Amino acid sequence: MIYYFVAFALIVTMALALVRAIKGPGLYDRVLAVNMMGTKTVLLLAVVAYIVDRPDYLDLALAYALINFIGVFAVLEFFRNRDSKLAELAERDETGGPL
Amino acid sequence: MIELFNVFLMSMLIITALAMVSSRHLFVTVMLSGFFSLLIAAIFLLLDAADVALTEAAVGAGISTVLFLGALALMDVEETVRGEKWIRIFSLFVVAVTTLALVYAAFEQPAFGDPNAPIHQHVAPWYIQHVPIHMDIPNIVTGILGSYRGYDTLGEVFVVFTAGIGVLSILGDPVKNRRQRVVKKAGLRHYLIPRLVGRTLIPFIVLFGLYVQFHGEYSPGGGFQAGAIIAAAIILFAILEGEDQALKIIPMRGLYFLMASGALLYAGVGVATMLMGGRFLEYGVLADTMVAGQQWGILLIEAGVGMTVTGVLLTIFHAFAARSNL
Amino acid sequence: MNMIDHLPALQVIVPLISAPFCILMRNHMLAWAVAVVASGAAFSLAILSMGFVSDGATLTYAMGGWEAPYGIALEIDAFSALLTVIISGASLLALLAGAASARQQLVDEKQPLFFSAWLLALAGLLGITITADAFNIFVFMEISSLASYVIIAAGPHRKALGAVFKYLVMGTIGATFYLIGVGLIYMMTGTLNLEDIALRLNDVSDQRPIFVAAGFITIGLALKAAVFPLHVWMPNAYNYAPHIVSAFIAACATKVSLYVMMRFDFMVFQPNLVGHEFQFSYFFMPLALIAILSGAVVAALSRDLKRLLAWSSVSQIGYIVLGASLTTEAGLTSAIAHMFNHALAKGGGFLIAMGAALYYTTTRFSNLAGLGKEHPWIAAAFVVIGCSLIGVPGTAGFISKWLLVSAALEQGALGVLIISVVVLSSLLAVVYVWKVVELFYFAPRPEGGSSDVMQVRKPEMLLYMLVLGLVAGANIWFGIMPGEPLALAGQAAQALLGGSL
Amino acid sequence: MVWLDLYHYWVFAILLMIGYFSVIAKRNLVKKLIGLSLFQSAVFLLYITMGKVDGGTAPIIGMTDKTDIFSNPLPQVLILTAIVVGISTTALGLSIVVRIKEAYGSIEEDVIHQKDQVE
Amino acid sequence: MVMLIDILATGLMAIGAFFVFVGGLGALRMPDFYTRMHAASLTDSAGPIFILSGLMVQSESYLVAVKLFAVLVFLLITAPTASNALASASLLAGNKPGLAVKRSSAE
Repeated sequence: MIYYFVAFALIVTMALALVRAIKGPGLYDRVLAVNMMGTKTVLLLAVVAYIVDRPDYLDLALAYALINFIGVFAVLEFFRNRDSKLAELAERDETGGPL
Repeated sequence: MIELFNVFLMSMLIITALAMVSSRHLFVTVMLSGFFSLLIAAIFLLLDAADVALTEAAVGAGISTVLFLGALALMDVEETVRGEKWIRIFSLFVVAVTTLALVYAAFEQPAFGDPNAPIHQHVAPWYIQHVPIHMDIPNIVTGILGSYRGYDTLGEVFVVFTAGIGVLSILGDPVKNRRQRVVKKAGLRHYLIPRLVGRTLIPFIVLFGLYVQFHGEYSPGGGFQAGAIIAAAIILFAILEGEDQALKIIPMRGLYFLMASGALLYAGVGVATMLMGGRFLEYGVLADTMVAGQQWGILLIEAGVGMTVTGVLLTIFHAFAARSNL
Repeated sequence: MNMIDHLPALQVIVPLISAPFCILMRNHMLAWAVAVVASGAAFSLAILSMGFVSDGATLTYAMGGWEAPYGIALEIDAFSALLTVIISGASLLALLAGAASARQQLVDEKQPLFFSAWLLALAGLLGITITADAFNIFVFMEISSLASYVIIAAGPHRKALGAVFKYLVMGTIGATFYLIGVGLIYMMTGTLNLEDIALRLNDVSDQRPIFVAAGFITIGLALKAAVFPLHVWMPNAYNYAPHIVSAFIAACATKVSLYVMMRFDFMVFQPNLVGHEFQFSYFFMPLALIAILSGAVVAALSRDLKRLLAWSSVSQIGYIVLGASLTTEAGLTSAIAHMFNHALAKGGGFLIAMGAALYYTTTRFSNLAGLGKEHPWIAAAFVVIGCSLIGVPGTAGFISKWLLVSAALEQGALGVLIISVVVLSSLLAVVYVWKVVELFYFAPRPEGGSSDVMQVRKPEMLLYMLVLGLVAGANIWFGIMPGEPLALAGQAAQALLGGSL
Repeated sequence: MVWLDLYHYWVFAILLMIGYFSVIAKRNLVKKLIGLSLFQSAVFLLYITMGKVDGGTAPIIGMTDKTDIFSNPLPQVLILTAIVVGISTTALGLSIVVRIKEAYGSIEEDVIHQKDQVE
Repeated sequence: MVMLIDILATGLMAIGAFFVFVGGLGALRMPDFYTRMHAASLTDSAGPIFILSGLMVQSESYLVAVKLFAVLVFLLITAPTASNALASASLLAGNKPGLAVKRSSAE
């Protein structure tokens, strides 16, 4: 039963992260939300593996963790590529303008 | 109970999709599409499709995010023009008609999860029954993918191959494009901690990729997923240390070779079976017994898939990265 | 096993395997040679298998040694044999004729990639025609589509990019629609093999999902085949593609989608869905009639040779769809025969555009004026091919139009409408062909426009003229002696209506 | 409730609508591609949901003690292929968009159209 | 003994679930990016530690426990690294912590 409870908590947290990802307001908030979502998915997979009694799903959890890690760096690289554009966007973060 | 999780996740899926489409800022859309991929992958897993979930996570959340970001680095990230009104009305009309057709089809379908549905009666049970007999591997998906529908998978490899040469032909040779840029890029060198951690992890990621590759007959995974993971590891290296460094490790010529030889390995196995007296891709003739032959065949073609996918994904990444290095 | 037994597999495998070799070639001439050899091999295999099926037999092949509903089966019957001959022939002839044109329009170092993609497009198209598995059709459809995007995007003008993007989006929508349809069918029958689907659909009592699936598959394929209101991607894609690609793709790509559509609608749905025949015919006949007229009108108004030919394709595809929508044996025979004849005429037309562009860089009318005086052979070939497009007696185009008219006569009152549309569009075809002929022979050469832009090598030119002569000759030959293709078309039509695969 | 029993199917239909609408109505080329991949994802969901069997488990033998019912492996195989096809199409489409941006300076369809008209 | 392990596992996982949820709440409710990141990144480490060790306690075989441990180690390495990279990227881009700005303007 505790598994279901944990899985439920994870899904609710995912929903919270989703709200943050949609609301923003800044670009970094969204990256943060997606990164959070990734960690929660990994945990969800681990818990689901126990719920359905398939330990081989843990491989998937590992793969997810890894992909998530790479995703963050891809985003950073993207930011670095657009340094000039970035300053302007960061200003709008401050003012909380819609993105 | 699992059903309930599915309902929640699917509702989130729809909200995410709506947010993706309505956001005016392309970066937000791409980030949300990563979110979308993770969600749909979790749903696939809850629906018992472990291999598909792994692929979707590696491709959707990993590779396709990297590609979209690489492309976005080159263009305006904001949607400026809004379509004219008649276009929106016309699209709504087309979409509504399509959806009505789908709704019309809905009510005479077999119920969700019904074990008596036609698809669980006809071909699939035969596979589940015969994979242990014909090739004796636990992962039925790999068995079908590699052998019964091996010809489809051959096609799949060539689709990937086509995408690779297509991107090369459209965007041009990365090495040449890089030479024309003035600014040399050194990667994320000023981020000390990430760089250190990332570099330490890369060998483990590659190792894990190899595990997924060669363990694909026993657990979720296989050539495609492994290729995506290994490519992701090298992409991580390129991001951390700069593409020049990555191109030093595997030069373009090597990538060409990897792409071509993976595809040729797959097709070559087919030709070999033909020459040994079987039909195209009839692995049974590769060894003395049917089971051993099938296992050899699947191992070889999965290796071919892995090589091509790694080569193609890296090629595509380099092609985009070389353009964005302005 | 005997090598002959592997014929269906080899037909696809040979071009497929040659593609990776192509990109490893460092020299562009070598890559071209690989492409030519592979196309030639595919063509001879196609001719060989045509010999086997011409007496009504079918060649089947179980991929991987797994029998049909479990594994993927390949199948060559009269219809698919005709299509393989068209596809591989178009590829071979376009490659042979286009050596100079490719050198003119493409950078040398990109040519290995280009020819590799070309071979993949060829293999994809062949794979679609030969397979008997619904999902396998999707996979090969995507190979051929992706490869076509690549080779069309190689066009030198930037408008090619916009055209390809539109093609990519619409093509993917079409393929995904097809996938939805196959999914619904699979949901109701549990199988993917076409023959098995046709058998098992009989037992399905709930017809709604099947009906919707038929809609999705037909519309998805119509999108790929550029049937009238869904043709918007086509004219630009053909127009801005490299000339060598236009000659290949225009001759065969859309026909393959039509082929799959006809196979599905006549062999799978027709025997199993109540009233499918009428739905198919009521849906497509008006579209075909509009397509025939509107395509011809726009063609008559255009001021560029390639644009004219592309729009004429919209009209000619209308003929094929019209023949199919009659749902009679005579109508289907005319449609299938027209696939062959139109491939000859349209392929030839784009070859002419290619030759003209070799000398005058573009195919705008203003540039081409007076071509007949400087290059009489090209102009003469255009007259022959133009006659075939119009349907003048003695050319290939006449045969299928005549068949269409006689099939329409069976329809009574409706037939009169059809015949009047056909006659009207033939008149329009006379207008647009005459426009070009007049331009070639009677217009004065524009000042300063005659400079040869590139050095044309002798052997390449010789090859080009040879192929052009061959195609023009074939247009006449099959107009007088329509024997083999017509026999195959008749058999194919019988098989389609017989409901047996 | 018949409607609720089919909720997987409705999710598929809604996702399809969203993706399809975005492909046709959006003028931004990247948005179109995103819509295209949404559209394809919807179809993946259709296939995977139809393969699920009540009380079934992933079709991998031997890692679990239960001698069980397996969910249908065939749709999974098909979708593995389709996902690969989808990413290939996306990559190709993106590379064309990059070239379009370089050639026209914009990725908005209307702007591109205007520039084409000027010539 | 089995009973004890079950209670232990339940306790650990409940704590983990609590952390995860609180982290989500923090990421949603906190006023600016850095505080949100603070909430998210701390619980991104705490949550996995408790949940995964709860699972580990209950695992039936060593292989499963080792796999879980690998996932845990991996998360513990990558999650803080990603947070660090993100925060420094944001700071480098000139994005000032909101609370600090407020305080300095109040003085």
